[in-house]
This record gives sequence, structure tokens and C-alpha cells, in this order.
Amino acid sequence: MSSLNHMKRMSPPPKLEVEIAGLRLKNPVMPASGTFGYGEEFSPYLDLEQLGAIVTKGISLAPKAGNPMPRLAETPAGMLNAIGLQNVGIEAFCSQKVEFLKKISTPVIVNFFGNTLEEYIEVARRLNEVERVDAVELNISCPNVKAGGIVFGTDPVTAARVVSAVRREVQVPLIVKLSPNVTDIRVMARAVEDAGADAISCINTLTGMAVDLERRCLSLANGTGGLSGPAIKPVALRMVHQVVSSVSIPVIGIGGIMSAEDALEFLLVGARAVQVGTANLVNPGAMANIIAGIEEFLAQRGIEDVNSWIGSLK
Amino acid sequence: MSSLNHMKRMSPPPKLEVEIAGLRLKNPVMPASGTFGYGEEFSPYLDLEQLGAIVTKGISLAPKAGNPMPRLAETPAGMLNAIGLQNVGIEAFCSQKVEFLKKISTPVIVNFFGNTLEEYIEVARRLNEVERVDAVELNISCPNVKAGGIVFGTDPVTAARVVSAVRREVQVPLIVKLSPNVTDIRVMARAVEDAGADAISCINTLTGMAVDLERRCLSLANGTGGLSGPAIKPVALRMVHQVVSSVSIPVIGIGGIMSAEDALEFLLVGARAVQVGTANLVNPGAMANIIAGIEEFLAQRGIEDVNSWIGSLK
Amino acid sequence: MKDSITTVLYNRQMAPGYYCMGIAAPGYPQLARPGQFVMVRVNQSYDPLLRRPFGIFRTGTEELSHSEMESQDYMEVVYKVVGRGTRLMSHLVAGDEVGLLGPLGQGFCISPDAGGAMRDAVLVGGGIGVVPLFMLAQQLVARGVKVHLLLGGRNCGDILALAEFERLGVKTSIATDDGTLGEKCFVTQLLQATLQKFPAVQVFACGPTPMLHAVQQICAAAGAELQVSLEATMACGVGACLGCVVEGRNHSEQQPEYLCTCKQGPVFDAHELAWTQEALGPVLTPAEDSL
Amino acid sequence: MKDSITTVLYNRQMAPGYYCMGIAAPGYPQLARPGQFVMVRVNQSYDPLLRRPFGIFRTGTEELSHSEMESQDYMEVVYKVVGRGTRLMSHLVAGDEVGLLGPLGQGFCISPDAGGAMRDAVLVGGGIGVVPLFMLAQQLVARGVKVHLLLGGRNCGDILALAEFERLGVKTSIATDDGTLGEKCFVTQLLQATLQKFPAVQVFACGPTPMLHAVQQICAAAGAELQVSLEATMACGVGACLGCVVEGRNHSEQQPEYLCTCKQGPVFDAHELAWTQEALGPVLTPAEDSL
Ligand SMILES: Cc1cc2nc3c(=O)[nH]c(=O)nc-3n(C[C@H](O)[C@H](O)[C@H](O)COP(=O)(O)OP(=O)(O)OC[C@H]3O[C@@H](n4cnc5c(N)ncnc54)[C@H](O)[C@@H]3O)c2cc1C
Ligand SMILES: Cc1cc2nc3c(=O)[nH]c(=O)nc-3n(C[C@H](O)[C@H](O)[C@H](O)COP(=O)(O)OP(=O)(O)OC[C@H]3O[C@@H](n4cnc5c(N)ncnc54)[C@H](O)[C@@H]3O)c2cc1C
Ligand SMILES: Cc1cc2nc3c(=O)[nH]c(=O)nc-3n(C[C@H](O)[C@H](O)[C@H](O)COP(=O)(O)O)c2cc1C
Ligand SMILES: Cc1cc2nc3c(=O)[nH]c(=O)nc-3n(C[C@H](O)[C@H](O)[C@H](O)COP(=O)(O)O)c2cc1C
Ligand code: FES
Ligand code: FES
Repeated sequence: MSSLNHMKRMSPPPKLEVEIAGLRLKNPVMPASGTFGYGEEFSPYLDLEQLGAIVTKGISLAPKAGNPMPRLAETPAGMLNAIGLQNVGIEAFCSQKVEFLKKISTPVIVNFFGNTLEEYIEVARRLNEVERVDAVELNISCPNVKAGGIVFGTDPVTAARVVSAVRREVQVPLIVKLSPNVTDIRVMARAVEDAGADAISCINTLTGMAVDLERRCLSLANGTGGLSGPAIKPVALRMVHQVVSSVSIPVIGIGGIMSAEDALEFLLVGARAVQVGTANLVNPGAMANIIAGIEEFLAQRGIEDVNSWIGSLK
Repeated sequence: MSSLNHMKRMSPPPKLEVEIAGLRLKNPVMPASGTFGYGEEFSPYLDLEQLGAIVTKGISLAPKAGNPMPRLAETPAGMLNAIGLQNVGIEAFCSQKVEFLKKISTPVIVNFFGNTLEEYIEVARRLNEVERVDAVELNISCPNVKAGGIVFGTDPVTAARVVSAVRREVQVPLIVKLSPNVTDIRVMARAVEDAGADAISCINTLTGMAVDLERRCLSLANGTGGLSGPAIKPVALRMVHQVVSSVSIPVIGIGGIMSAEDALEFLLVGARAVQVGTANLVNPGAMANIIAGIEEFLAQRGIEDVNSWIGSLK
Repeated sequence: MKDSITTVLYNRQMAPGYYCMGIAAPGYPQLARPGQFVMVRVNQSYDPLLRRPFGIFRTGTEELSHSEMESQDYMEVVYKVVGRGTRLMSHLVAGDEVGLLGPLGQGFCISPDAGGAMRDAVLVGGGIGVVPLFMLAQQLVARGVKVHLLLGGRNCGDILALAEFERLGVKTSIATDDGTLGEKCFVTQLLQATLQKFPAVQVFACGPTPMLHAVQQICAAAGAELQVSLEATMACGVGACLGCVVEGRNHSEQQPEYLCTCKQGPVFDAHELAWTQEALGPVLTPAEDSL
Repeated sequence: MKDSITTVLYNRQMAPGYYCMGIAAPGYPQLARPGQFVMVRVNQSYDPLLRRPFGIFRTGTEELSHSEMESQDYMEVVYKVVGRGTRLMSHLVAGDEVGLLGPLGQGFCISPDAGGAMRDAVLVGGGIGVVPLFMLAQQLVARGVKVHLLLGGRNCGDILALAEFERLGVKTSIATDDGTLGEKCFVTQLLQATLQKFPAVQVFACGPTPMLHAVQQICAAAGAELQVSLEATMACGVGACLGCVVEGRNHSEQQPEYLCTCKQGPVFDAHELAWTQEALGPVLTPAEDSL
């Protein structure tokens, strides 16, 4: 975007505030679950107050060990992870992690999952009681855990069942995170909207695999892993565009967002906000740059409110 | 693979010959349809006799105009194409393109598609009469053409119907090329195997999208395009691995193969041969390097026959 | 028509944002024809993945003063930094490796009449579009053709290679949008004036699509022969991917006639092309750069 | 703990395949503790995408002779070219930009007894594993601890930084697989011998996982305290992705206890870890490079 630099900056600064299912966000930028820990890890690199929201690592009922090592493999312009949803469990989350979150005013979205319908319901119920939880993000799309994501997230009937069950448990906004590993994401999007989702976030990782030629085996101990990073951006953009045109609830765009330009692309095709994942791992200050870059881009074009950029694709 | 260079080469050179559904190939490397024209375009850069096979651009019954421009967009470690299956049609193929292919002895695999079941059948029938056609590759997976791929390639029942109809028309080996834009590629693989496919090639491109921020529109005139190149390799490897474990017919691995190492990865997870697509566009001599690299790799490890590497994943 | 890994000989800034890169290119002085192009692979990474197309500015052979009495064929690429690929190129230094594929495509066609019946040629270059015109001018001048060069740009910084054309003895007229060099008008206005003075000459043009559209209309009205060099987003550069097509004169949905910019072009006779708005594809140059 | 874009000061080959890169690193001399590491972003492309972790070899401050009477903090990374990222690094020259995140992780813990009750320390380095031991040796020597350095490698080319340790006055014993330098044995055999001479000392080790396993067994048998610095494939380096974990001592499927190599490590007290075959993850170094 070399041309950006030529132009002069105008005042006043554009408004970046957006609303997702009643949740007001300072700006449309938040971390993607699992790439930002529970927030605390990034406080040396980033002013957490700057963010549109904080999204936590996925929480389950019981603590989860996750997968054996190796859990990571780098791929061209991307990475595979098979963390296996390792997390401290809802108990420890409430007793250990919420304390830190109380110190900041940024909205907190807690990502969660279960291995059974009952677990989903139970975690949702517990989260609903935590004051600091401003919204929940239901992960029905994790491709790593056999008992989890793959079943719930790839069949519209099963997905709808989880969503409506969880819906009954929570008063806070319910965001449902979709898996890209499906034939038609529009069908999934409509199913979860009908079942009561307040917003959709998409996409989660694409299922992939890497091979270690030297050791003559698969690189990840788990066999498959979730592909994220710039490599998946074209697929993510396509799916966000499809979902935006299929539902009337707001959509949060995710997938390979590394720069302000990437974020602006998702907003342009209609995402109301974006989540930044892998970029945080490459550069813990990534989101600060992205927020500043969005502001600069809009200002240079005299766009006064990010909401008039959102969905304004010609 | 810096370690390759340290080791000494052993003799005799390893055997590279493989067999796909009765078709004997000098080596497991061939171009992917649509990235190698009709062969002739590459003769200044490559000795076509070197190749395991030649795979042509997809042929349809009538000539096809393809999509308006722009048809290309570069993406991180990948590219999107929305050529729209532009081709000269079966008539012109037989009258103009076959002549050149007669001058070389490398097996010719003709990729083809139709907009209706009847068109598929008709093209297949015509191809079966052309002497120089050693095998056909049925494209049921093109994501660009609304009337084409998306319908046939993503539903097992429809796919099986096309495959069995075409099966009746051709005596030469029938290779079916699968789309990756499905929830479970194993279901598709089994469906086409049961319907009479002699081999499976996978994967075709992932459907993606790119945005032009300056023009505030989608980059491709067609909106969506097919994502290819290194970016998709992890998804392709996963799917090839899945298909190999689901069917007993041979599988041809495709997706992001740029180097000998990439090709060796696909062979290791069980592909009997590989197709090289985007790499030909970046470097018209790519396949010669890949073939030489495979030979060198096997020789250095004292592996006498590529068939003992194929599927030997630990 | 070869693909090779070769070396950067030099890479000099010509004007802010414009560079001239010399690349070792054995055989190019004999092989390369005016209007042909090369595909350059900027680095060995997969990001960016694709090669970038560049016109051949000029070729030459340098005697090497080293021990061996050898000579070094080279070619020059003149480029503008517009995005990631060209930015990476601008960082290369002598000795760095680049992948070079070419010379590719169909160049300008110099009529057998050149220098005889055809005594005047008008060359129209918009911005970086001047690049393929230099070798063309060289050959026309060598044939005794009188070359009228018309260059356009947004401002004086966009007018390149003036000294080189001067050394050839080519008469140059300049138009800039802001009048910082030459006349303050469009290059197409210069063309109109020139064609009034020298009717029925041969015109050769290279520049952004909107400029070519205007040039085509002026030439058609004036009855002048026209060859244009087109730009398109390219992947392969060798006619394999069909990503770079433009619509041929007889193109229709029913009877598609697509021409590959890389293989049947980049230089086309104006008669070969459909001159509708969409026929030549979208305008590639960033909005504020249009002429 | 900062993330910054900074400059390469120098990048010298130390031995075939090994380089030493000086990087401008304000504050590092004060901040960096022995055993800590940095994450380096090699280039701005998305391929390779991830940063690479490197131990901090040493830090320092150089007086700049320029006009301003300023001084320049720097840190040194000593690295082996094993793949794409390190190959790209080896091409960098003074003035190039790199992304630098650090200092990160927990370094070696120097006991308050050091120099007092604890008078001897044994440092065991396998190949490139010598890197974090240098700053450790510096600090131990400064406290009056007698340092016994044991280095192992496949051949003399893998034994690095001998001169630096010599200047510190550290006594070094060497083991190579092929006997081209020091004794022809494994470094673990040197350790065994050393622990017989100096029982109950503190051992610090860094090297490939198989070596660490052997060191741990020897130390456990000899009753010596042991700290090890581990390697793991990393993405973030800050404890966010959970990609770099090892199993803690009490780890079980039911009561998982995973420790992040990047955050709780890379240096661990041997007692913190489970020493089963899988606990420390797979051997990362290419097969033929194991010690
Ligand atoms: C036959 C041919 C000859 C050419 N000769 C020259 C030359 O001699 N000198 C020169 O500087 N450029 C030339 N170009 C254009 C050059 O190829 C592009 O500027 C270059 O590919 C941009 O690469 P990038 O990575 O820097 O920009 P990208 O990041 O790919 O794109 C940045 C911006 O440049 C625009 N752009 C992309 N591709 C082109 C294109 N093909 N033409 C124009 N704008 C484009 C994009 O729309 C975008 O606005 C030629 C193009 C063709 C097809
Ligand atoms: C805390 C820590 C400190 C380190 N300190 C140093 C140091 O001071 N000097 C140094 O040279 N290296 C050090 N390493 C290892 C270094 O990070 C890797 O060598 C580097 O990431 C390889 O990058 P690459 O792109 O060149 O190789 P890749 O292309 O990523 O891999 C090539 C080969 O190297 C192996 N490899 C990949 N990652 C590692 C790894 N983390 N450790 C060992 N082998 C690996 C792979 O298995 C493969 O065989 C350290 C690693 C860690 C975790
Ligand atoms: C290391 C890692 C861990 C992740 N963990 C979770 C998780 O716990 N829950 C979840 O819904 N998504 C998880 N994801 C997926 C991301 O939230 C995001 O959807 C995906 O990475 C695509 O975005 P990106 O390309 O910006 O990374 C994880 C991704 C990565 C890379
Ligand atoms: C420009 C282009 C044109 C293509 N045309 C066809 C086609 O006509 N028929 C087909 O089956 N696949 C077509 N493909 C898909 C490729 O054959 C291949 O499946 C895909 O590109 C993935 O391989 P790659 O990553 O090596 O390119 C095309 C791909 C590209 C890039
Ligand atoms: S660029 Fe591939 S056909 Fe022209
Ligand atoms: S590398 Fe991400 S947690 Fe350690």
C-alpha cells in the first residue's frame, strides 16, 4: 500500500467503534482464541485497553492435557497447530485467570468447548455466572480433537442442537465460531443463526498435515493440525463473504490477518469486526499496529466512521 | 534439505517407474491440468519425454470462453485463478492439439469436464476414440464454473452418477479428480471408487477470494477463484493421506508441489504419483528439477525403487 | 526463451521510485526484439510467489577487463516501485541472484517499408510505458526512420530515459499533468498535434490502458497504423495459464476469441483487438497514477 | 521483554556452517540473564512466517566513535545453519533490519552459595548448546566459582567459542565423535569422569535431548544438582500458543502438568521435568547431527 504514504492525513480521527450483538467495542480488532493466552501473557507488549475485546483461550469443563509434542509445524505462509485445546478448565479459569481480567475494562469474550452436549451446557452455565464475561464464543469447530469439533461443527443439525442448548444457558451475547472444513459454510451459518446465535465468527483453522522427510513420519504427533496464517486468508475471505450474505447477524472475520490492510479487506466484504490469531504469535504487538493502520487508512480517505467502510464492497 | 548435499551418491540410479491403473509411467511426476497448456507451450523449457505423463488443460464439448479479466490474483504463498475453464473444445482439441502430442511418446492424460451429465458422456465418448489418449481425468471439482464442478464434485451421489456414466464410455483408465471443498473427502473418494474410477487425483483448488482495497472491489472479475500453490500443501497432504487410507485404487497427489521434497512428502503418505501445477507457472522447468531431485534423494538413501518409498510412512 | 538463474550487475535509482537494473543475460543482444519482455523471479521465497513481467529496456555486451578475455551480455530492466515485488527488486545489489525467463512474447513489428516508404514513426509512452520504446527507437533510427517520441507523465519525475533518447538523436516532446516538464497537457494531445503535421505515419504506443484507448481513437480517426504494447497481470508468461487474456477483435460470448497478452502480445496491432471498455482488462495502475 | 525492529551490526562466519551475529539491542546488557533467549524475525516476508529462537551468547556496549558521544548496546547470537531460516540469516549483512523479541524465558539460576559453599560448577555443552553457557560462565567466574567446561561435538568444527572461554580463564575439556579435537569419546563420558573428581557440584547442561537424558542419569546417580536448557519448536516464545511444552515431573494424562519451554524454561531444574523418553518432545536436530 505504498500509495497510502503520499496522502495527507485529515482530522478529526475516524470513529472506530462497532457493535456486535449489543456489545460495544472501541474498535473492530480483537485476538483470536488460543493465540493470546488469557490476556495476561501479552500485557508487556500491548496495552490491553486498546483492544476492541479480549478473547480467551478455549475453556472446557475439566482441565485438558492437549496433544503430545510436536504440536507445531511451519508451512508456507502458515502454520499447523495441534495443541489439542490444552487449557486449565473452567474451575481454574474462574479462580486464577478472571482476577487479571478484572483489572482492565476491555470487554472479555470467553471461548469455550465441550466433548459432549452436556459439557457444553455445563461450561456455558458456569461462564454465565462470571461477571467479567461479556460474551461467550462457542467453538464447535476445532479440528484437532476427535471427540470435539469435528462432530459438532460440520453437521448443521448437530451444530444447531448445541447452539440452542447453550443459548438457553447464557444471557450474554452468544457468538458461534464456525469451522471451514465443510462443503457449504452458508448452511452451517444459517443453522446456527436459526438456533439462536447472536453473532458468528469465522473461520477456525483448516485441517492440514505436514510430513517430516528426515524422520519419515508426520510432523505433528497428532497427525493432523489446524492450518492458520496468511496462507488461509483467501479461503477465509471467501467464507466470510458467503456468510455475510447468508445471515443477518453480525459476522467476525478471522483467518490470516497480519496487517491493517488484511483487516480492512475482511471489513470491506462485510465483517463487523475481525480477530487476529497467528499474527500475535509472530509479533505480540501486531494488533496495536493493525488498529493504528485501520485508523490511518480511513483518515486518509476521509472516511469518518469505520461502519461506513464495513460491507461497502463495490 | 541442506543435509542432502553432504552425502555421497550411490549407484545404480533408483527405479522411478510407477503404475497407475495399468498405465506405466517412467516416473511419478506429471503436470496438473490447466497449468501446462496442451504440452506444446512447455517444449522450449522441458524435454516432454522426461515426464511421467502429460495432462492437458480441461476439455469440454463446446469451446469455452472462460471468465472475464482479471482472472489472477497472487496471495501469500499461493495464487487464485478464475480462468473459467477456457478451452478450445473437443473438436479443436482433436483437430489441432493431438497432432503435436503424436510426436512424443509420453503417455497423455486428457482432463475433461461438462456442464451436464450428457456433456460429460459425450466428451468421454469422443476422447475414447482418440488414439493418443492414454487415460482420461474426469474433473468433477472445478470451483469456478457455476454450472460445473460445484454441483458434481461436492455430493457423493451426483459424483457417483457422473463417474459410472463416463465409465461406460471409456476403455482407457478413468482417473477422477476430487474437489477439496467438501466436509469429508473420504466419502467422495469411496463414492467414485465404487462407481468405477480406476484412480483418484486430488486435490483441485480450494475456493478463495481476494480483495482489491484500492478499487474497493473483489480482485477477480468472477468474485471467487481457485487457490493453488504452496499455501494449500498442508490441506492437500491431509486429504491425500485420508483418501489413500479410504480406497484401494491408486491416488495421484496434487497441491502446492514446488520441489522434489514436496513430491516426496506426497509419495510418502501414499500417493502413487504426483501432479505439479502452480510450480510450472513459476518455473517452466520445475518438473525436470523435481524428477532429478527425487532420484537424488532416493539414491542418497540407498532406496532402489520409488515404490518402496511410496506409502512407507512410519 | 530460456529460464535461468542469473546475476544482478547493477541496480541504480534513476529518479525517485524508478530504478534501472542490469542483469547478466547471455544471448539477449542477439535474441531480444523491441517490445519483448522478461519474467523476473525476485527471490527464492514462496512469498511473493509469482514472477513479475518487465519490458526489455535495452541489451548490450560489455568487454570484461578481467584475466579471461570474455565479454558479458546483459539486459536492462527499468522499473517503477509500485508494490511488494518491485520493492524487493529495488533492494537487490550487484551479485545478487535473480531468476530470468525470456525474452518472451511478440515485440513490435517493424514494417519492411521502414526507412523507405515509411519515413516517420510516432512513439507514444505513458510513464513507465516508455521502456519498450527505446529499443524500438534504436532500430527505427538505424533504418533511417525519423522518430517522434511523445512522452507523458504526471510530473517531471515520471519522464524517464530522456538522455538515452537524446543520444539516439530522437526528437522528444513531453506532456505532464502539472506542467513541471514539457507542456501541461495530456500526451494524447501531443499525439493529435503530431498526426496533424505528419499524417499517415506509423504509431507505436505503450502506457496505461486509458491512454491506449485514447491513442487508438485518435489513430483510427487519423487513419494511422497503430501497434500497442499491453499490460496484464501474469502468472506464467508463456501462454500456459490463460490468466492474461484480452479480447480479440471478433470476440463474442458465443465465439470467444481471447488473446494471451504474454504469448500473442504484449504488442498487438490495434486491429487485432476489441476496443471496448472491458476488452483490455481492468486498469492495473493504482488510481492516482493514471495518466 | 520488548519487541523491536533493530539492525544487524555484523554477521561473521565462525566455522563452516556456524555464524555469529551482532545485533543492536538497547538495554540487553542490563536485562539479559544467562540462559535467556530471543526470537528473531529473519525477514518481512510471510515465508518463512515464524520467528526463530536463539540463545543469547553475550551482550555488551560499544562506545561509538561518531560525532555523538553515544554508546551502542548489542547482543550476539551464535547460530548453526540447519534450515531455511538460519540460511536466510546467514545472508544478512551489517545494516540489515531484523525483528528482535526478548530477552525471553527463565535463565540459569545461580545459587546464592555460588563462590561460597559452591565452589565448582560443571558446564556441559553439546554442539551449538554451548551458546547459553558463555554468559553463565562469565557470571560464575565473576563470583569466584571454578568452572569446568565440557564440550562435545561430532568433530572439531562443532566445537565453538573456545577462545572466548579461554579468555575467561575457564578450563575446557573436549570430546569429539571422531577424535579430531580433544578426546575421542562422548561428552557424557567426560562428565562422568569430572563428577568422580568433583563430587556434589552443580551441573549446567545444554545440547540435544539425547545428551541431556544421559547427563540427567549421570547427575542423578552422582547426586549432583542439574539445570538443563531445552530446545523446542516454538511459535510465539511468550507462553501464548502452548506449542512448546514439555512434561513436568508430575505429569499424567489425568493430571496434566505441561511446562512451556519458552516461558517456564528454556532452563529447568532437572527435578521439574519428567525424564521419560517422550517428556521432552522429539529430537529436533537432524538425524546425522545427534551427539
Ligand atoms: C508485458 C509487461 C511489461 C511490463 N514492463 C514493465 C516495465 O518495463 N517497468 C515496470 O516498472 N513495470 C512493467 N510492467 C508492470 C510490472 O509487471 C508491475 O508493475 C509489477 O508486476 C508489479 O509488481 P509488484 O509486486 O511491485 O506490485 P503488486 O504488489 O503486485 O501490485 C501493486 C500495484 O501495482 C499494480 N500492478 C500489478 N501488476 C501490474 C501490471 N502488470 N502492470 C501495472 N500495474 C500492475 C497493482 O494493480 C497494484 O495497484 C510490465 C507489465 C507487463 C505485463
Ligand atoms: C530456546 C532455544 C534456544 C536456541 N538457541 C540456539 C542458538 O543459540 N543457536 C542455534 O544455532 N540454534 C539455537 N536454537 C535452535 C534454532 O532455533 C533452530 O536451529 C532454528 O529455529 C532452525 O531454523 P531453520 O529455519 O534454519 O530450520 P528449519 O527449516 O525450521 O528446520 C531445519 C532442521 O532444524 C531442525 N530444528 C528446527 N527447530 C529446531 C530447534 N528449535 N532446535 C534444534 N533443531 C531444530 C528441524 O528439525 C530440521 O531438521 C535454539 C532453540 C531454542 C528453542
Ligand atoms: C496456536 C493456536 C491455538 C488455537 N486455539 C484455539 C482455541 O482454543 N479455540 C478456538 O476456537 N480457536 C483456536 N485457534 C484458532 C484461531 O482462533 C483462529 O480461528 C485461526 O488461527 C485462524 O486465524 P489466524 O489465521 O489469524 O491465526 C487456535 C489457533 C492457533 C494458531
Ligand atoms: C491456472 C490454473 C488453471 C487450472 N485449470 C484446471 C483445469 O482446467 N482442470 C482441472 O482439473 N484443474 C485445473 N487447475 C487445478 C490444478 O490442476 C491443480 O489441481 C491445482 O492447481 C492444485 O495444484 P498446485 O497447487 O500444484 O497448483 C488449474 C489450476 C491453475 C492454477
Ligand atoms: S501469463 Fe499465463 S498465459 Fe499469459
Ligand atoms: S512458543 Fe508459544 S507457548 Fe512457547
